[in-house]
Amino acid sequence: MAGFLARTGMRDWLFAYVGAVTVWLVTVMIADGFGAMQTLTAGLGFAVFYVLVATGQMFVIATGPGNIDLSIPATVTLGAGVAMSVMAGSDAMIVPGFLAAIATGIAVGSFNYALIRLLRIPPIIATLSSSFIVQSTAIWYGRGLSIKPPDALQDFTFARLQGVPVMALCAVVFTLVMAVVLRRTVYGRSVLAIGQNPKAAHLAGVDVERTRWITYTLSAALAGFTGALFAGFSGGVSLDMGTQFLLASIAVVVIGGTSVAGGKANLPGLWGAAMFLFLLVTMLNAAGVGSGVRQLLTGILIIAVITAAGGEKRGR
Amino acid sequence: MTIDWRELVRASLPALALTALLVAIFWLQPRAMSYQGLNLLLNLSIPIVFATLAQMFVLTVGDLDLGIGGFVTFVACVTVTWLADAPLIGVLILVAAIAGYAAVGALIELRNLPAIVVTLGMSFVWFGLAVIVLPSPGGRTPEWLIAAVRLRPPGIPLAILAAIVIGLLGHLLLMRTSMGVVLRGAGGNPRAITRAGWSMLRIRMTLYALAGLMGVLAGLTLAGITTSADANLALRYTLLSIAGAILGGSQFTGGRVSPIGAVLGALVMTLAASFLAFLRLNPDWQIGVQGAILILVLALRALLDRVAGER
Amino acid sequence: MSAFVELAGLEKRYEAVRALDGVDLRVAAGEVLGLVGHNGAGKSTLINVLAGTVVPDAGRIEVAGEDLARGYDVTTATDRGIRCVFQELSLCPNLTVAENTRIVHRQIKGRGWQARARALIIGTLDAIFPGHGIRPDRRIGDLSIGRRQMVEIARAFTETETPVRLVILDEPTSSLDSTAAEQLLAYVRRRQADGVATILISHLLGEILGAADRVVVMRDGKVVADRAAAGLSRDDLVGLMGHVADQPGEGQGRRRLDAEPVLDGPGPGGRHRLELRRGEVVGLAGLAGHGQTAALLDVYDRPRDFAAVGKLAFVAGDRQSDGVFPLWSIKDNIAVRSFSALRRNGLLDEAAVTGLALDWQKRIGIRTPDVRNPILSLSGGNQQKVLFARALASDAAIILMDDPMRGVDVGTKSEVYALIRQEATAGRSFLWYTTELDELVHCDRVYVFREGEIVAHLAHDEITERAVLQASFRSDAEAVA
Amino acid sequence: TGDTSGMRIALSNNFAGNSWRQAMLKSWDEVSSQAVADGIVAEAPAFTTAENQATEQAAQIQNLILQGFDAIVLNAASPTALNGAVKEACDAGVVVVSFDGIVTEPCAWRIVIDFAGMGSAQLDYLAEKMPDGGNVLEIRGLAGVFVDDEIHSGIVEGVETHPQFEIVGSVHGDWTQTVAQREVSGILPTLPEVDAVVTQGGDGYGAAQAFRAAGRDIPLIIMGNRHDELTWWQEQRDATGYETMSLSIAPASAQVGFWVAQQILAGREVPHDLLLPTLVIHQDELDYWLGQTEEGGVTNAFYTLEWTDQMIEAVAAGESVPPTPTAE
Ligand SMILES: Nc1ncnc2c1ncn2[C@@H]1O[C@H](COP(=O)(O)OP(=O)(O)OP(=O)(O)O)[C@@H](O)[C@H]1O
Ligand SMILES: Nc1ncnc2c1ncn2[C@@H]1O[C@H](COP(=O)(O)OP(=O)(O)OP(=O)(O)O)[C@@H](O)[C@H]1O
Ligand SMILES: [Mg+2]
Ligand SMILES: [Mg+2]
Repeated sequence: MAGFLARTGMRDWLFAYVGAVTVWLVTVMIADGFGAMQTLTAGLGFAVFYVLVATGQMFVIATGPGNIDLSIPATVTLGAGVAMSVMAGSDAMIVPGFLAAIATGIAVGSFNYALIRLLRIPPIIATLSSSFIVQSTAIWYGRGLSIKPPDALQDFTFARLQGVPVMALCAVVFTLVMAVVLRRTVYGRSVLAIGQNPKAAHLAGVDVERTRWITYTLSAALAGFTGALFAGFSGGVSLDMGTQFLLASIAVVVIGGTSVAGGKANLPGLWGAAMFLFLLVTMLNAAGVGSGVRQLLTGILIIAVITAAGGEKRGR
Repeated sequence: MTIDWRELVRASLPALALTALLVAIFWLQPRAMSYQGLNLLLNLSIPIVFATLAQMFVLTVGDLDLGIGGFVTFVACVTVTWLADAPLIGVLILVAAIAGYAAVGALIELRNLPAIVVTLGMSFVWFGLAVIVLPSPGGRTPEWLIAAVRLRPPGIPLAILAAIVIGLLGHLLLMRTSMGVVLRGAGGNPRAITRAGWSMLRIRMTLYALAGLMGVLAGLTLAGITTSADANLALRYTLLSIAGAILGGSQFTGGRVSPIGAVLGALVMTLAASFLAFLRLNPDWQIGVQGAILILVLALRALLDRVAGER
Repeated sequence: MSAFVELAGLEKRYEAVRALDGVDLRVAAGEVLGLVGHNGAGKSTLINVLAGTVVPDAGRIEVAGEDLARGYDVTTATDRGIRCVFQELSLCPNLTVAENTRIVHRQIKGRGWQARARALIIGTLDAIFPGHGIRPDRRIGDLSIGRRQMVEIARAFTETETPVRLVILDEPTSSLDSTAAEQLLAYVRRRQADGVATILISHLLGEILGAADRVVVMRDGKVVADRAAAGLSRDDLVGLMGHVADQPGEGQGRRRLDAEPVLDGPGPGGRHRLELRRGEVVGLAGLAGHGQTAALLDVYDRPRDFAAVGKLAFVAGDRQSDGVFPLWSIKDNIAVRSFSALRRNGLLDEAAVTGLALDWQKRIGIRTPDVRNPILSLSGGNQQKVLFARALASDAAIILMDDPMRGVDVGTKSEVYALIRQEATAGRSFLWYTTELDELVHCDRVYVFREGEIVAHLAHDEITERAVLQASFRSDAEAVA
Repeated sequence: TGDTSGMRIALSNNFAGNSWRQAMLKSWDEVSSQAVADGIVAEAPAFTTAENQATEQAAQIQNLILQGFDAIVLNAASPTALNGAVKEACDAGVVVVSFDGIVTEPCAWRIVIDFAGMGSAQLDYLAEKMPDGGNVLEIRGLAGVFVDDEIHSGIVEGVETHPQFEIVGSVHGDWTQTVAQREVSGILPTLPEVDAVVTQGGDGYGAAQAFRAAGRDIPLIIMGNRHDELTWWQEQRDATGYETMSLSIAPASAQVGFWVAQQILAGREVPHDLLLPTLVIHQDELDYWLGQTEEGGVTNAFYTLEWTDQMIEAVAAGESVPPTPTAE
């Protein structure tokens, strides 16, 4: 059993799901069995956004220690702003709007990569610095004004199939595709190789720089895309809409079982972790605890999940 | 002995950046070039210097501390409440907090956990505790502490004096003592350290406790300067301390740290923000330019590195 | 002679693998014990137990007559004067040479500790490797792997309060050139007089026979022979290790001046061109750390400058830092260089990956029950074989080898030599940096490096140990070419 | 009053990342550029910090002192944590006027908004609309911040006066519409029927979205003067006769700060604690105010020197302050 868990990588992400289910059960108990399914539905709706940004963050983190994308929140906001102004409330412009958001992300990602590569700035600082610039751009671009999304987009984000958000179904498909990209494409394997040992990867014929560029660009493009979708879901852009994704993107990735030491990533964990985080807050809200205690418990539970999952086994 | 240029340039970069910033500020605002001026410019750097050193101690074992901002906030909140009202309990809480930091280090080592996530979790814990200790902004820093940070030593502003003393002490402890070597070695190759019979558990706990101690000092001095606190006071110190430490030449791959560099890095981070205020930018771009300055300084480092590397 | 160390009935299992299967070993004071065995025989595991870094599942450990099996650990070992140079380096790359010395000596502390550490390590380095040229304030990470190994060896012989009684050297010479290796062996013999015992593990059997008083042979976790070195021959040892004796001495090199060049560019230093023809095996010789690795990397990173024809692959010698992907399985480590070629419809074909790995496991004899096991479960030599397999399995026409035989056992070596020859005949070209002079006979031509430059070019019939050494040291080396 | 044409006033702002702050900066820009053009002051630039942090703003204030400004108009990150820096400014002879986010340091002036009143007013309105009471969901702001605390205490007070209401759930929306939406979505399934939602400004639309996503009946949601909220309210009103109220502080309160500072510099005796009314929109005023509100922005007012003058007089005399000026 242990061997099976280890081999399939399930050992890494199982605990996120165990955590999510536990928290959910407690919530249902607190609410006297009230709204059990609706809670899950609401959670799935929000998990979509977490999972999307975390997917990009995960690829970045997997490229090795020190790699992290802090520009995600700013990119979400800018992407949302660009998309909404391109769409300008018209259903016909939805696709161009999304493309514009993705293009914005690609630009930000390339800029991040250029800072890291050309100026050799540690990624954490490079993306932090660029996030300030992107944030300024978003302010300058949007002037803090909120533009409404097209109706069709809004309807899509609220659509349900058998009580499951359609958006979540699409995102699950996306996750599956990305899982294949990670395991079965040369790009995905290159990410994992670089994450373990960039020098060895280079000597083993991996195009290290191209892989890193794609990775940072992927992360930012997903952030831009998520921004556009999120603006549809929340009925418009606001300058602070990205902020919540900073800690969330990192927490979802790591609770989901991706190693911050690099070289290891897994996608199923993202959903478990995203649901865990959402349901955790719900549970504490439902229990009606004060904000101090809520934060305290959030912290303790995050540590508990990660401790239960245990660290990586040391090599010999 | 010949001079290692590469190392020299690396080490002197934060100092160069600091000098450049100071010159630019003096040029924009000659008034800053006085005792009072320097004092105003730099007195908020004292807690940042401590926080950056805390971050550096954690970086020493190759970990990253995302909780230091929350911790400093928590300490400040305790300072304006318990330490002011019941000093004995206040001191006990602070000592327990340092022990808490060491315990986090122990947990990370024993369970082989990624520090970045554990400290991320701890940032919620510290923030939550801060809100519990001080639910709404207020409190009053003990007078002795306020007086201490308002000290005007003759000739040299307190912030500069403090920076020098802290930097030198840190340097002695980590770079010069025989114990410091073991602590840094643990970041470079933990296996070699264990094979030499040292306990990684004790090493990690020591470094985390040192980080906790620095965090406490940061919280105390911060509370001294602000005279009262709130639960969101210093959350930003997390990123600030990381940026300062990296700017000062520390690296994420363990064991390569520099206490003096960290102090200088913290000063640069403090001054960079001030410098912007002197520039009178359009508010839209004030935030962006902070990013640009960070990029500039680090790019300079990369450039100097490359030049030095070609020697 | 009374035994200084006595080990009995040691057992250690790693899941299905019996790394130690009831091993007895005794070492007398002042004795030089040679320990040999194929890759994965259990040598490193055995000495790890003795050094206190691996806890055996069962067995008795006695040091200087004291029964210590329970709670035996690193401190117990060092307190009794047992030192170990591990197969994989255990220095802290971020610390200086002197600081790394401090790490193993608790007594070096207090005022002036730095000066003492510096003096201690430099004194020992001078004693073992005269003319080493290592400064005590250099950071380990900035040293070449050969120099690092010197530092680590010297560190093991440094003495503070507890006298050194036994030094364990696990393949100490794998990254040393022959000069340094001889210096080390001479030093070991000198220290015998002070009663310092040595356990020497090496795959260079000549070294073992020359230095050891007694030889212990291990096979599959068991000791299969324990003989006095006198009277043993190389063939005897090879036989005891379980291989068919086979003299590597005969190189079958031919000149291939007629084949078209696949690599041609200015060699480092500019005095000689670096040339490689199709089907040729060209050696890069010289003392370790004289720019051979750098030359290989130059070619690898800028193939266009060398007019390279065809793809390149690299076999790393420093497997820890340049070769292995520690989180991956053996099969992925073999296949990584060929991932692009193993695609079907754009996706990696897992069956093809496994097929490739199994094929090469067989061809190159990687000892593992399952290629899906993690790479780190392999012994050092077997990991090195994986790196070979990675390059040979690829579509590369030119293979660059950075002293790739570090830690590979004799049996495998001769297999690999044959493999290289076979591949060369099939049209592949090899650029081969080696620190082992014996290996140069397998080359068609040799470039000798000194101080980062090519100083000599030896054609096949000019390749002799003497000529290479002469070029490595003499300042007017060009005359040889 | 005296001449201030050579004097310099700075705006110290701690946060720019939402529409309210953007409108505030714009209001400041309007009043200050006009005043500079009219020769009332020499200059009046705005300074903003990157992150909503007291430590950064304290450093900024110290800088402004260094730059020799005569007055600093301050929207503070914390009512207490800036006291050290504010004291320093006062000691250096700089006039400090705080508004919206005020500071407790006695030497500074405060343009106080009755935040607690904003909380209790919501319950008063609910009591009027639903005399039988009902279940209330509370959306709070950012934990540990004083405005959040004040409004919350007002709401608690309101529930005490109108005990027919019960707060069945409370979440922190961090004054961010998307966070509010997320938190409400999470807690909603665990709650019984919700009859009303009380807010702190700007979270109403997010709450409405959350109810929509959950497929629940939309309760009475108190709005916070954002364009999207008002538009939604208008649509609901036109469709179903939906009734609610909306209230918030006008971003132009920065203009009051400017005029107060200017008056103090001109030598006028001004009480240290001034009052600013909240901008309340009732059902019948909706169309007017929505028409005044910039697309995607926040409902705003325009405060003149005259209005400020009246307000100072009223406060000094202990009378009630004039209402928020309307455009005409
Ligand atoms: N940590 C471990 N996990 C799993 N298997 C291991 C581990 N360490 C050693 N082994 C296995 O134990 C056996 C003995 O390994 P050991 O390293 O002692 O061999 P060795 O004789 O030193 O070989 P080499 O000459 O290649 O260094 C090998 O089969 C190896 O795969
Ligand atoms: N400890 C040291 N002190 C002084 N110089 C050093 C030291 N270590 C390395 N060097 C410099 O580095 C040069 C060679 O090292 P380098 O690692 O580049 O060679 P290499 O061919 O890559 O080594 P190897 O063949 O062992 O892999 C020397 O010529 C010397 O100038
Ligand atoms: Mg071995
Ligand atoms: Mg080298």
